[in-house]
Amino acid sequence: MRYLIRRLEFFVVTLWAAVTLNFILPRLLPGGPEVALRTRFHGRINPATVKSLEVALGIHSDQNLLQQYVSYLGNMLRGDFGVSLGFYPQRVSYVIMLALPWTLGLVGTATVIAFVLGTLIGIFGAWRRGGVLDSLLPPVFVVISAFPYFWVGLLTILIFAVTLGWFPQAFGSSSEVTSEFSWPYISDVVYHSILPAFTIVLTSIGGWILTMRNNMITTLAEDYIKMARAKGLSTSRIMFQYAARNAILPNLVGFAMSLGFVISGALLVEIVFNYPGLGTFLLQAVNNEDFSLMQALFFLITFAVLLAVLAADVLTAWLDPRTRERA
Amino acid sequence: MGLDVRLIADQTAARADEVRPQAGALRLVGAALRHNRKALAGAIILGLFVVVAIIPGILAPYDPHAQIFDQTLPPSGAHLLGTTGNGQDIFSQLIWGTRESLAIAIVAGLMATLLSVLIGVSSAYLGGSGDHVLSLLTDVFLVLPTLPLMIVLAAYARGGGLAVLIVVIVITGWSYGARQLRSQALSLRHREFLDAARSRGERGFYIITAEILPTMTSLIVANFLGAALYAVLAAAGLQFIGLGNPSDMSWGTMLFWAENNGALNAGSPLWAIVPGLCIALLGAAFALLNYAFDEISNPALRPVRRRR
Amino acid sequence: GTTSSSGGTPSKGGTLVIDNESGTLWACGFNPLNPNDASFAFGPVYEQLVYVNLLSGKQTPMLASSYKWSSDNKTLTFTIRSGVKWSDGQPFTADDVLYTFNLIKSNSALDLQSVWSVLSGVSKQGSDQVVMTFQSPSAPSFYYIAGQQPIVPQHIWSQIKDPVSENDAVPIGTGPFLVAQGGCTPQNIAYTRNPHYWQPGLPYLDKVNYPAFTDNDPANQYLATGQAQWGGQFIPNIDTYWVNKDKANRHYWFPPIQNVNLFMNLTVKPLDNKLVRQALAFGIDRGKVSKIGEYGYQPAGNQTGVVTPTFNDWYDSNQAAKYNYKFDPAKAQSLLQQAGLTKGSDGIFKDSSGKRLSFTVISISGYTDWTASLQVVADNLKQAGVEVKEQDFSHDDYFNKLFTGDFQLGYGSLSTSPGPNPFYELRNTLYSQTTAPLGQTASGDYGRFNDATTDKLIEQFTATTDSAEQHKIMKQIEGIVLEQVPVIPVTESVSWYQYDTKVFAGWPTKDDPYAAPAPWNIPDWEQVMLRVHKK
Amino acid sequence: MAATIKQQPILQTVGLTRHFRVGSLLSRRYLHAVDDVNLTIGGGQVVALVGESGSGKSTIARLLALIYRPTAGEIFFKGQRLSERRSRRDVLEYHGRVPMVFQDPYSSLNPVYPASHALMRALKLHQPELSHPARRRAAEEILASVGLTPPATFLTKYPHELSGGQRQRIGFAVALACSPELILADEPVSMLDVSVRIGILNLMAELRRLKSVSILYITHDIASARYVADQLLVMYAGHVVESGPAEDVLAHPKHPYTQLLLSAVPDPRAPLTSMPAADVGEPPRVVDPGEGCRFRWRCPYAIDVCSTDTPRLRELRPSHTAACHVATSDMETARA
Amino acid sequence: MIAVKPLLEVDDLTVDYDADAGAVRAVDQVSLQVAPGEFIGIVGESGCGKSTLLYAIARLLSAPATIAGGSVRLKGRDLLAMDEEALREIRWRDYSLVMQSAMNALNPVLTVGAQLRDTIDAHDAIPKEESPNRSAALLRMVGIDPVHLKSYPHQLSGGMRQRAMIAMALVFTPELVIMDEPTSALDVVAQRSLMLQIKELQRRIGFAAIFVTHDMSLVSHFSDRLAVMYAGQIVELGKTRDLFDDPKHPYTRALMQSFPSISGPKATLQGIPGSPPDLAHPPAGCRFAPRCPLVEPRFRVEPPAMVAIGSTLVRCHLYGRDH
Ligand SMILES: Nc1ncnc2c1ncn2[C@@H]1O[C@H](COP(=O)(O)OP(=O)(O)OP(=O)(O)O)[C@@H](O)[C@H]1O
Ligand SMILES: Nc1ncnc2c1ncn2[C@@H]1O[C@H](COP(=O)(O)OP(=O)(O)OP(=O)(O)O)[C@@H](O)[C@H]1O
Ligand SMILES: [Mg+2]
Ligand SMILES: [Mg+2]
Repeated sequence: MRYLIRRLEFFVVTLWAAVTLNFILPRLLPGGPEVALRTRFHGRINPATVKSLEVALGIHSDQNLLQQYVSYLGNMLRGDFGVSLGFYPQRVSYVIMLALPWTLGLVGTATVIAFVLGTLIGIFGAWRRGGVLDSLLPPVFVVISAFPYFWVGLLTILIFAVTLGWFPQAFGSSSEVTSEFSWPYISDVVYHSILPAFTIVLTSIGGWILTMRNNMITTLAEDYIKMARAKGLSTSRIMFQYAARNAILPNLVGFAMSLGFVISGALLVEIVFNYPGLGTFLLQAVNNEDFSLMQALFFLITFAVLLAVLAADVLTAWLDPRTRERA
Repeated sequence: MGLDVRLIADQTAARADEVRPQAGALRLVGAALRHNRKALAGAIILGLFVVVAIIPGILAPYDPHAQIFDQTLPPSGAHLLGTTGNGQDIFSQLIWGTRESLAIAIVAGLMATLLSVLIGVSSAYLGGSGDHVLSLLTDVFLVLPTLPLMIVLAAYARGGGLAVLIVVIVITGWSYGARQLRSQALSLRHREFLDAARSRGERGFYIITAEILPTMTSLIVANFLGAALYAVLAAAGLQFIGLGNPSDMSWGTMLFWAENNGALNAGSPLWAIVPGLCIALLGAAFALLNYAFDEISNPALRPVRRRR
Repeated sequence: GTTSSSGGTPSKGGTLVIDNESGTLWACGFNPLNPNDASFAFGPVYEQLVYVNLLSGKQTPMLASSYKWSSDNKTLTFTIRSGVKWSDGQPFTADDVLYTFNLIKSNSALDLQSVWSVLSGVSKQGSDQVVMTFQSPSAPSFYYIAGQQPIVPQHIWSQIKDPVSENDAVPIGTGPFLVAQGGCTPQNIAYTRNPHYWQPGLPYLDKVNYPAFTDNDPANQYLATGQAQWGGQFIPNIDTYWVNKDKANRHYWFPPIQNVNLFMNLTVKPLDNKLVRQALAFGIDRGKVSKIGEYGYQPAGNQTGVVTPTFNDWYDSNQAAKYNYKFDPAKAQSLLQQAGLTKGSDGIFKDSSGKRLSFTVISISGYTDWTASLQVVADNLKQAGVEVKEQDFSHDDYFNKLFTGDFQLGYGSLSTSPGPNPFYELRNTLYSQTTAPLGQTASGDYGRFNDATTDKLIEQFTATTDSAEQHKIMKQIEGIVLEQVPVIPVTESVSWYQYDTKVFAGWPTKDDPYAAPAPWNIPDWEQVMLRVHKK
Repeated sequence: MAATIKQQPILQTVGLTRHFRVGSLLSRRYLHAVDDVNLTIGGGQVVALVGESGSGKSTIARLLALIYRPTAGEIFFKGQRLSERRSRRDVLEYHGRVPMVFQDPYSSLNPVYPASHALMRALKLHQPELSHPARRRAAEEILASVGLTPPATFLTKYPHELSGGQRQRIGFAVALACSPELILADEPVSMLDVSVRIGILNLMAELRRLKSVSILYITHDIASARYVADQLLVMYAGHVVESGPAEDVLAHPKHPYTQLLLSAVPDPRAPLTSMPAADVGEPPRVVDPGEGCRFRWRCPYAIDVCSTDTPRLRELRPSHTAACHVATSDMETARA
Repeated sequence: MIAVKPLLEVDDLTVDYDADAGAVRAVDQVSLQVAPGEFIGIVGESGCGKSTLLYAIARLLSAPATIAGGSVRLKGRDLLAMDEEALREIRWRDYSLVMQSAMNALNPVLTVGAQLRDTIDAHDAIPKEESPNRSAALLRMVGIDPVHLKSYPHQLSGGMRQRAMIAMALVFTPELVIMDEPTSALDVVAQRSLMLQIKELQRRIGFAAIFVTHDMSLVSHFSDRLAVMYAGQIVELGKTRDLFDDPKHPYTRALMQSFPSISGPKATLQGIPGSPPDLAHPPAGCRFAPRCPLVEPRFRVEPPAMVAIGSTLVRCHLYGRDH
């Protein structure tokens, strides 16, 4: 319990620091909403209009930085992210909700697949040292993970979508299928996600294979594994209950972090596959100098990462009794 | 130790705890090359690129920027890889692009490692509230979404060229290493040779630089390799989405141009494939070296010869 | 007319797919008075009073069945069409028009075309007439008032509390299409047939899909794989990429609509010197810029400032021939010498104080064709003894620099949209009333060109509705541009347009330019959506 | 006996206390590693500090070596308060006079340097006037004096090329680098094999005899304490529970913990005895322990007052004190 | 010498570690017999191959260690010839193992109870419903409250952990328990108490024990016989009392002289000069020759053979035929 309280402490402090950075960062950008408004109206906008639009956008250029900061913190706490400049008059929360499910669905699934698959390969590889899983796959995937994944994406599109025509090369679903909870729709979404998910899995699995394998090897050298063998336990029991369960502990937080980064890491994949996700919005927000959307996305991503880390902590505490009491 | 937060459990726990007799980064690398085929492969690739980066003028037949040829020519004797949609020689671009791509990887890798060492090790050594603050800083940077942060920073300094790109990569890339180094330094803190140094009256600065750092060589080298790999990919990604300086000549900007001119579909696929391949190769070189390095600093990870 | 190119009665039905990279996902707002949303609502959903063809200026009555200028050109009277219904079945009346104009008057943020900067009042006359009174004669404003102002239904909009931040997710308009509840997702807008549409038998199409593309390449691939039929895309190497995959049916037509200029800040020395500007004009190989930077798809511009061939009948070829601005580095160098500059040992000219003739040209990052173009320009000008370095900014920052005069050279087009004749662009390029002191926001004339004769000519043009008179004035303006070189048109941006005739016919073509053809030509795209039909 | 303390003790502590904070920001708890320790080390004296694992022995050594700062209490070096020695010169001098030898010969030498690195550094710090060759000569002399011969070969060897005993000798060599007056030896032999242990113990005896340094010998091996020490201090859970001349304490242990400890020492020459009842290896509570005797949970003689009052050291025999409410001067040991 | 048929027979067991620099012979031709119910101690300095010997006997060595020769028979069956499946059968039922540090030998993420149950389930020897009772009984037997079945290893003190390990080793009342320094992580008080407990259990259950330690005095009262190992070899093997009273091998003799005592007169002790040889390059002749006070030149080239003197076996030239 004390362990979790300590983690909670960390959660709050880090969130605060990140949120504050979020506040500062966009304000470092040149220009600002006023400039953006002016260009949007081709310079033919009078100051009164600018003022009225700023009010509508929740921009308070008359407040000093501290006042802005305080009201910003309040808004973040309430989950009120204001109105998007780039999608004006839409609210930021509305804009985000448009894209969030897609990002979560695609990259979340792909990350989970990569983690599970990579971890399993790592476990079996380390168990049979010198076998194919151990001597071939890790180096191969480690090399592949060094490939820029937008490039891998481009190639997969060229090969599997454009040339072979097996998969669609863009979008999260086809425009002919109405979005509802039905088999045609779901299968359509899955069909559209195969290539981008494949790209993510292909380029990220190497890391999981390697770390899991190395942890496993370290764990397999432990005395309690020797002991388990001496006790005559079955192979699977030793491999999972004794070795893998201990070896996976250090990876959980890493996994949580990457799960949290889903939203941001998806950016390049989303762009290449024209996927309707948050990453695309983020790039747009930056290009549009859409403060509020940018801040909200930053906040969301940071929050998600922290939440995932917290979840991983809980999981770690559950799996590893030592952490529960560690002072 | 109060708020001793461990955000990332040390994935290289084994390495972090071990302090083996090790003599200098150079000798380690030398050993790596002699005994490890993966390291050798990585080193050869890297070496090739280094040579190309040093003498591009001799290898490249044309000015990489000059838009003087017919557009979208297929590969031929005159243009080994054909020409771009803008009438430039792809091969010459590739050769000249090596220099900047490699420079980013190495400079950013070094700087990020330096920052990691500085912050990670001082954090561990200082302990107490100094550790608190530095750890928190590290964790915040770990949690902050890297790619978006990079995009914002790069957009901020739009078109600022190489230096900006490197700074952005360093700012976003140091934290992971710092955390690893901190945890290794922390485990070192309980090593008695540090207490021994303290009890004979050494100053803190000496202890950090002359007693702690040399024992961490292998982790620092590994960190550099990781940071360089990160720099390669990050720079390529940023340049690809147009946040580099498009008039620079590097593989990432080549990809940017290729993408914007639909190279893969518009008749000059090599324009996109080859620079991507080079990035992949450079990345792979660092990844292989890192992989091999892991095996060298932790013998348990070495491949085993199966007897039966 | 609604004649189909294949003859016979066009068949009904079919789903047309638009392919246009907008760089954004759809936010699904359709407020036609909002600058972000207007391009999805104005045209197929909300209509204007009169359609003015952007390419030819040809007019087609829409919600106004006719109009009439007063003799002093200060009053404009529209007769509102009867029998038009809103898509919810309510009748459309002159009150809706009156309401719309009053709405944008009281909410200046909605007055996207700044019509109230020329209007003084709007009133209803009889049951079906609306009278606009002008502050001063302003014939070209007709394009904005009649051709660019969408009309919204009073019975809906009067209920809306804040029309400025209105989202209008399910828009009610008079246009041929509507967007049903759920018809819009972040990745696609589905326009479906409006059963109440006032033009009998139209539209032919059941549905138009407008998918969202955030990047050019996926959009091009989508088009290339035949999933979309109507493109508004820059496609590199279009013959290889697209046409050759179905030569019989795939066509493109890129009518130029606006200049891509080298803007010069005339407050920067020595750009204030006419000779230097002329030298620059001679120092650019427009043909090569077009070929390398734009694959030849955007044709070279000309120094009259008139976009050709689109506005050929305004173009004064005699004057142009007299000046003969073609790539001539020697001529450029001699002009620079005349201007009192001397060539330095590095091949770059210097002024008397030794300052090199070196300029920074600003551009928009991500606009790679411009960057490629500027690489050619820089190379050209180097031969003329002028150094040019490119610096990229985000779209907004770039325009802010242009507006406030914070630049030396700028590459690009006006931020305002072009009009149906060259006057619209030239006015905004040259008219000193549109400019502002350095540091303040100018809506036009970024280079701070200030010439009384030009201003006078522009005002004369504004005051007349007589075409012959207008042509005469335009020739004089062209002469000034050729002589003074306040701006250097380098290439001409075009209406990117690809069409696939495999399934659909009725496309605008070079021979039947019934509308500016790109799907992003607002509101021209409505005309295309009305006429295209299944073969 | 050697218990004759010269005019002034080399080192003396008064109420030396060290707590460690454990737990998070929200729950502050303190681990009492060392509580209120008064000890005195005279010139040329070997004082042994024994006690079970975690009783605070190393913490005391580290406090004395200035690696930790005391939470409370004061250390006097030759009558002078250490807290007043602030300047770098003074501190350095103290380090030179009171060096420390560590428990683990495998981790107390930096693996990346030759084993002599620490020795050379110590010479450089404490005898900066020496030139490089002079320093080498001095180093060789010192190495020879701790039994590492030929000394020249040991200057270039790396720690992993040395055996545990040799490394521990290097440890003492470092301690000798600047005419020490008191060597703090924290379990210098506990990680060594029996066969080499005695060599190090003999080396300590030698050093005391030839260089007349005092030694604080920390150990949990009472037999070796008896072998080298004049004075014996027994610690339990941060408290000194018994102290006195070594032979006297061993012959007449007063504190129940000392008695337990003595009875547990395996001795092949003595007959096998069964254990007293309180043999549970229950670790003492040292986190926020509160008042009371810390041995009371394991003590067969515990009475009510033990859980309310912390016993103070009382002299029960001549210069032999014990901190126990129950022990009396005539109560005899359980060993008999 | 041993009247009854031995439970365990180890013959010429030799173990190598493959290392970069060449093979390290950590156990060299060790022969040992253990009678049923016998408590045999193995003592020796760190690195002399004690653990390697034990794990070789238990067939628990993994790469880079390889068994280069010899045989291990448990109740007449050759353990070295068995495959993993057959081994799994007899493991823990016929012989079990107690390791040096219970902290490392117990799975940190499973409760003590779960680990006991694991063991029981793996052999299906006891009906499922009985296993909790059995576990509780076991813990009680080693003096731990059965509530600790629900405890995780880190929640127990060092002594309790070691006891739990011993309880686990006795699940199936095996005939042989192999113990690798089970007490050396504990302090003297706990060490003593655990030793007494082990001895008591052995008396009650009657298993034979091989007990490895580096502390001679620790086993002095507990073992029936004692083997002294030096540099991978057994140099002396005999009755514990005999060894203490009359050590034959110079190494044993020197060892006896190197620990001080808390009783008796204070005498200056000598210790053994030098350090054990590097097993990658052992001396050609007698391995103790470089440190031996009684060495003769011949000893440095000829390896000594085992010689029986009474019930004691000694590997020393001094007792050879020609001496
Ligand atoms: N730096 C530290 N932070 C927190 N607790 C500490 C620290 N150093 C020591 N302790 C605690 O203080 C207590 C005393 O430790 P110390 O090392 O002095 O014991 P010791 O008697 O030397 O034990 P051993 O015989 O095992 O060496 C222990 O409970 C230990 O956990
Ligand atoms: N994995 C290994 N690779 C190479 N040599 C090894 C390995 N493990 C052990 N050795 C060597 O084998 C020898 C015997 O080791 P072993 O662990 O059996 O000794 P031990 O007597 O149990 O020592 P300790 O008392 O320290 O436990 C040692 O010299 C050691 O260096
Ligand atoms: Mg200690
Ligand atoms: Mg061992």
